Amino acid sequence: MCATPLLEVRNLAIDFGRGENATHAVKGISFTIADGETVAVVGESGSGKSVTALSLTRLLPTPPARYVGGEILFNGRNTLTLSGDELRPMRGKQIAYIFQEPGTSLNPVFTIEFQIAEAIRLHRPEVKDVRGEVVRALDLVGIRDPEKRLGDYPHQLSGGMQQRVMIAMALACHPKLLVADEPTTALDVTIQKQIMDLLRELKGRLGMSIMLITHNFGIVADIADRVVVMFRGHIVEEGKTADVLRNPQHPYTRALIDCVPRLGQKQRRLKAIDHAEIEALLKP
Amino acid sequence: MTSNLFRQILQRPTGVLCAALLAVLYLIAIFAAVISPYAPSDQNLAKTYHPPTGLVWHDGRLCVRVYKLVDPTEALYRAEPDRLAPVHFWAKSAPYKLWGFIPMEHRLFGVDSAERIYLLGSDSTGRDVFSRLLYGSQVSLSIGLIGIFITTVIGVTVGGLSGYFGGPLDNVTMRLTELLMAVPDLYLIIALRAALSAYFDSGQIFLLIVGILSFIGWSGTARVIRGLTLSLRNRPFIHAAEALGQTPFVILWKHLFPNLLGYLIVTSTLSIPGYILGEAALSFLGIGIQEPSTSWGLMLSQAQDMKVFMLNFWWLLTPGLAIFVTVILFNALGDVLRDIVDPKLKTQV
Amino acid sequence: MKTYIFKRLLTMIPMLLGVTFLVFLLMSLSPGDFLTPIKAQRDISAEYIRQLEAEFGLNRPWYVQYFLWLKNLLHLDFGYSWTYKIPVVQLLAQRAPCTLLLSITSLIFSWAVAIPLGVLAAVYKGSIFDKISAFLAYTTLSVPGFFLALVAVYFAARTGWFPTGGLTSIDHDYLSFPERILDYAHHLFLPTLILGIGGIAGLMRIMRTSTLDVIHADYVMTARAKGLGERAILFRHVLRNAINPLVTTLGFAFSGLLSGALLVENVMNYPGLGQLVYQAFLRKDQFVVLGAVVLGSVMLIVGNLLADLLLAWTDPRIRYDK
Amino acid sequence: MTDTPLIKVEHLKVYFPITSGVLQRKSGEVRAVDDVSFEILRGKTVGLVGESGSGKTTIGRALIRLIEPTDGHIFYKGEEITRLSAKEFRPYRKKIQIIFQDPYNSLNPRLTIADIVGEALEIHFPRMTRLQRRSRVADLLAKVGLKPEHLDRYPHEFSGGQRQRIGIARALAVEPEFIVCDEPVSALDVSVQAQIVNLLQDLQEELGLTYLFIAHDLAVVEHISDFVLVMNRGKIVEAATAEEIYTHPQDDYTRKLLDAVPKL
Repeated sequence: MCATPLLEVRNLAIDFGRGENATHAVKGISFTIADGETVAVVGESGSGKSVTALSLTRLLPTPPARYVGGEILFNGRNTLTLSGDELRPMRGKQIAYIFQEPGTSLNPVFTIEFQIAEAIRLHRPEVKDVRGEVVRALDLVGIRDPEKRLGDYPHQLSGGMQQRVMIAMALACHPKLLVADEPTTALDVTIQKQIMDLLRELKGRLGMSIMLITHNFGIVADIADRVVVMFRGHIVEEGKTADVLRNPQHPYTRALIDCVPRLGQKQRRLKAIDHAEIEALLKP
Repeated sequence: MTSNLFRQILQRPTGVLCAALLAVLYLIAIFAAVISPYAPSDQNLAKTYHPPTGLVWHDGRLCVRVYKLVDPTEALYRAEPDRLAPVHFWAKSAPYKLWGFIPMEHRLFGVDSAERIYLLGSDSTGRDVFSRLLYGSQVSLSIGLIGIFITTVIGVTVGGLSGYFGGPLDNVTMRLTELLMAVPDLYLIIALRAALSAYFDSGQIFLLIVGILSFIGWSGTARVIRGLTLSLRNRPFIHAAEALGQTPFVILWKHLFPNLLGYLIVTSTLSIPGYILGEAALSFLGIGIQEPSTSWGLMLSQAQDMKVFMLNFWWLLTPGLAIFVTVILFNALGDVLRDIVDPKLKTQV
Repeated sequence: MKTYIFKRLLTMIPMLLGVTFLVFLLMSLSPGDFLTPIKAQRDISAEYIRQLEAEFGLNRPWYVQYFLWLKNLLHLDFGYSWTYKIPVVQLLAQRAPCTLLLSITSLIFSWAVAIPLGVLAAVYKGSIFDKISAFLAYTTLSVPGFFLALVAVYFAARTGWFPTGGLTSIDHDYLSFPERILDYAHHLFLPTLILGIGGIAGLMRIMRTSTLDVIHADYVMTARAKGLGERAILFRHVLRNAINPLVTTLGFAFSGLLSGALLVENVMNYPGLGQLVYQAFLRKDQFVVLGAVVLGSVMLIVGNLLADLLLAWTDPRIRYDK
Repeated sequence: MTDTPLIKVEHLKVYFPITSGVLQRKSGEVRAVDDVSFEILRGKTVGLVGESGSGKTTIGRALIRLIEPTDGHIFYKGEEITRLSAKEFRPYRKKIQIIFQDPYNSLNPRLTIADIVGEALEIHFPRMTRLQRRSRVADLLAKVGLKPEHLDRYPHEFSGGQRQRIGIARALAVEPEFIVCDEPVSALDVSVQAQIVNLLQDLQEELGLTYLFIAHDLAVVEHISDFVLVMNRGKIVEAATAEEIYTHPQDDYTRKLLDAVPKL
């Protein structure tokens, strides 16, 4: 590997709860994201992918979550050991997030202008024309007539528009890494496509890295350079997207790819995943 | 569901404590006639504002001190140093009827009829505050239960039906509840009380008060139940039952009601204090329970006299303490129930 | 918005008709009327009583009386108080502002205490502070309001630090303006405290619950992911949302305040609407009671309307334009 | 194709009134389903695909009479069932069943699995004894891949996929001929989705069921359906066999939907 990666996660382990009732959500995983790279983390619900994403800037509420081990190096600094005051400037400025439900992720009582401006004022105090910057951010994500939208409240926008606002807010401070936690799951299919197209375009234009959390291999093929497959807190496979899709090494990856019905390739039956079998494979 | 609830209460220390103490209070209320040494109207005009009698252990038996009135204008009593009256257990007393029909001639304890035992002192006519407190608990403790029973039955029926069927029925009942809620509660209570009291004698006043409090209370329950029914009504499991051809009343009974039950138990428990405090307030204003019956509110109202304050007849305020304890127990129990039934605290009562 | 307010005010009319009808019906159910005590006096001629009966329509069926009363109401004529010997309007005009003043001061007091306490209890959930405040909430919820009032009167009488009743001192008219304000404040202090305490516990618990709800909302996560400090998150993003359920209770709070005020006014001898209605009832002063109930209901309905408007203002999702 | 279709829908309209003001006067209407016609042959699966708000769920609900149609006709085996009273419709409730999207809300949390599945039997086979009912429920559970020891458990003890199986067992209890599958896999993880789709296909083969399969995922619909209806804003914009939809989409909206499906 060349130079230090933008993000390096080493042996990260996260528990929920303590003692006998503790569940091991993430069990010692390691992966990297290079500058300008898009990495998809794929897995079913409960695989630990969202937990991993939130842990990058320690957004998981503790308790119940507990960082049991490992380190998260962002530009060489371990975010797990930083103090709150050191960490906060990184959030939003270096690592920005968009979430699954744009409808609930925007604060219902503030205008979208206020919410985007809040991020700009916080991380880019040098900006004089905050309103102009908000307009630019909205324009960037393809919102037409951004000036007219400034005074809107989130509930006045459609789901797709809300997610665009979330993206605008995330990108307003030019982060190095955008963490997109299932950004299209809650949206209609045609809107999903629009949002993914937008992300792909912005990635090319802004040159940032993206960590995309998803359960849909179809989306992965579309946008990711590399893919990390998670199963019950483990990383079972990692590699270039094209390689993994063409030639999956782990049975779980194969099963996950095969279980999705594909247009125009009618099979009589879908392949279902035998979770117990895969669990057995993981035991040394 | 309910047995499960009971088991869960037993797992929580606060729950056990509150449930147990409430059980004790209700047992005391049920057996008030046996436990109290005197009848509630038993006057002794020679011993007004008597302080609580001191208890001493003497010669291997429990005795009470005997007091002498030192200053009649200030109602100042002083214990006589060497006069004691032994306390008898299962003491013979004037005949009375337990629960109105079991003839009895004994009370749990008492002293020779020449002396008096005032565990909590006596009031302005020398009646035993302790006995009156026990008798009064019958009113104060039952009013909440009866009231909540009536409002729940009416509220669930009206709210459930109008939420489930909607339409004109819903419109009419909701306008009615709005009407009831548009009058300040106590104003309406006073109006009802004044209007109806002519048709009830003092023995029936209790029923009147319960009726009035329930009449005011059902509208709130009905509205909340209607809201819950409306939201439950659109849950797929109700649609599933409809799709199976289940009849509306079975759906109400089998699918809706059990899902409301937890909420109802919590709100009922948390509303009981309202009835207890409501009765106390009415009696305090002099428009609630009337002599010769007794209730905690009525006793407090009689203690309202400035003389009581100025001369430190603190024992006359014990009904206030009784109300406080009962209400706090119900509130705490309600909170435990809410934790169990509704861990996400969706009900805000 | 204006049309909404107008519509809401229109719906008040059937509501008030219903309320007055109900109260009128109730009053007519009870035997006797306000002339009963006069009739018992020997020195008043039967002629005069008949004249009075005719004047007040007492010799007609109750529903006719009701319509008579309604007709007069259109000219803001609430009738005449027999016991106070002045028109009811005057009486109400004296008393209602006092109750309104007391309600508002105690509302402000209870909100000012309950909101910070509730938020703190939610933020430090499970801490000693949370437990102590929960315990205090229990305690105040469980003490009858009139009992507290009784204790307050005792306290005032014993220490002499506060007046034991009324809204003004005897020499009020001779005081300078700032002194008058102080005089009001001095008289209002204890009633406000007593009436306010009753509301604190409930409000605090609602505030705690809704804060706990909001603290785990997705948009709080968003705010944190933005890099906002915890203080900004709490005061900007959490508080603005958590306060909405409290605003919804404002309408109900008003009902509770009026009822609570009735007790407090009577115990603490405060010259408000509650005291008036109670005493008028004891004396069967029919028109006073009716007027007070109507006014109380109007205050309640307007209070509800204000609460709804306030909610629309704090929560942009609720707008009444359409 | 001379057979009478099992289900025939003609010019179905479902409008929801928008009321306003104190008097609840009707001030407008939402045309959720606007003049829709189609038919479903016995033993076949018709897929109904569209985005949220397209009216696809409303059609499903109207078919099993959870919603009253505003206008139009629904025929079951050639008999019109649109305007039957609740009582007259009752026999059809045994023939027509529904499976819901949300596996968390479609089961009454206060009832055991035996009660949930057994309720259908109680209504439509009132002469069954308790024991008979229990054994029948156990059979049904076995059919959908659950075990008899699950009988006395409550819904919250099951995973999403298992709950959906319970919902299927409930629908099967009355031995229906036609089942409306209202987005039965939309809320499930991909792997579980495959299991449920397979189960539905197996049951269809075994019991000769007819499905109306509602979904927003064109790939799933294409996989399971013989014939596909594409809905947009209350109207059917395209109706063709699954293959045709994929190979020769006629309508712009269909093309947009096809385009939106991520390709591997």
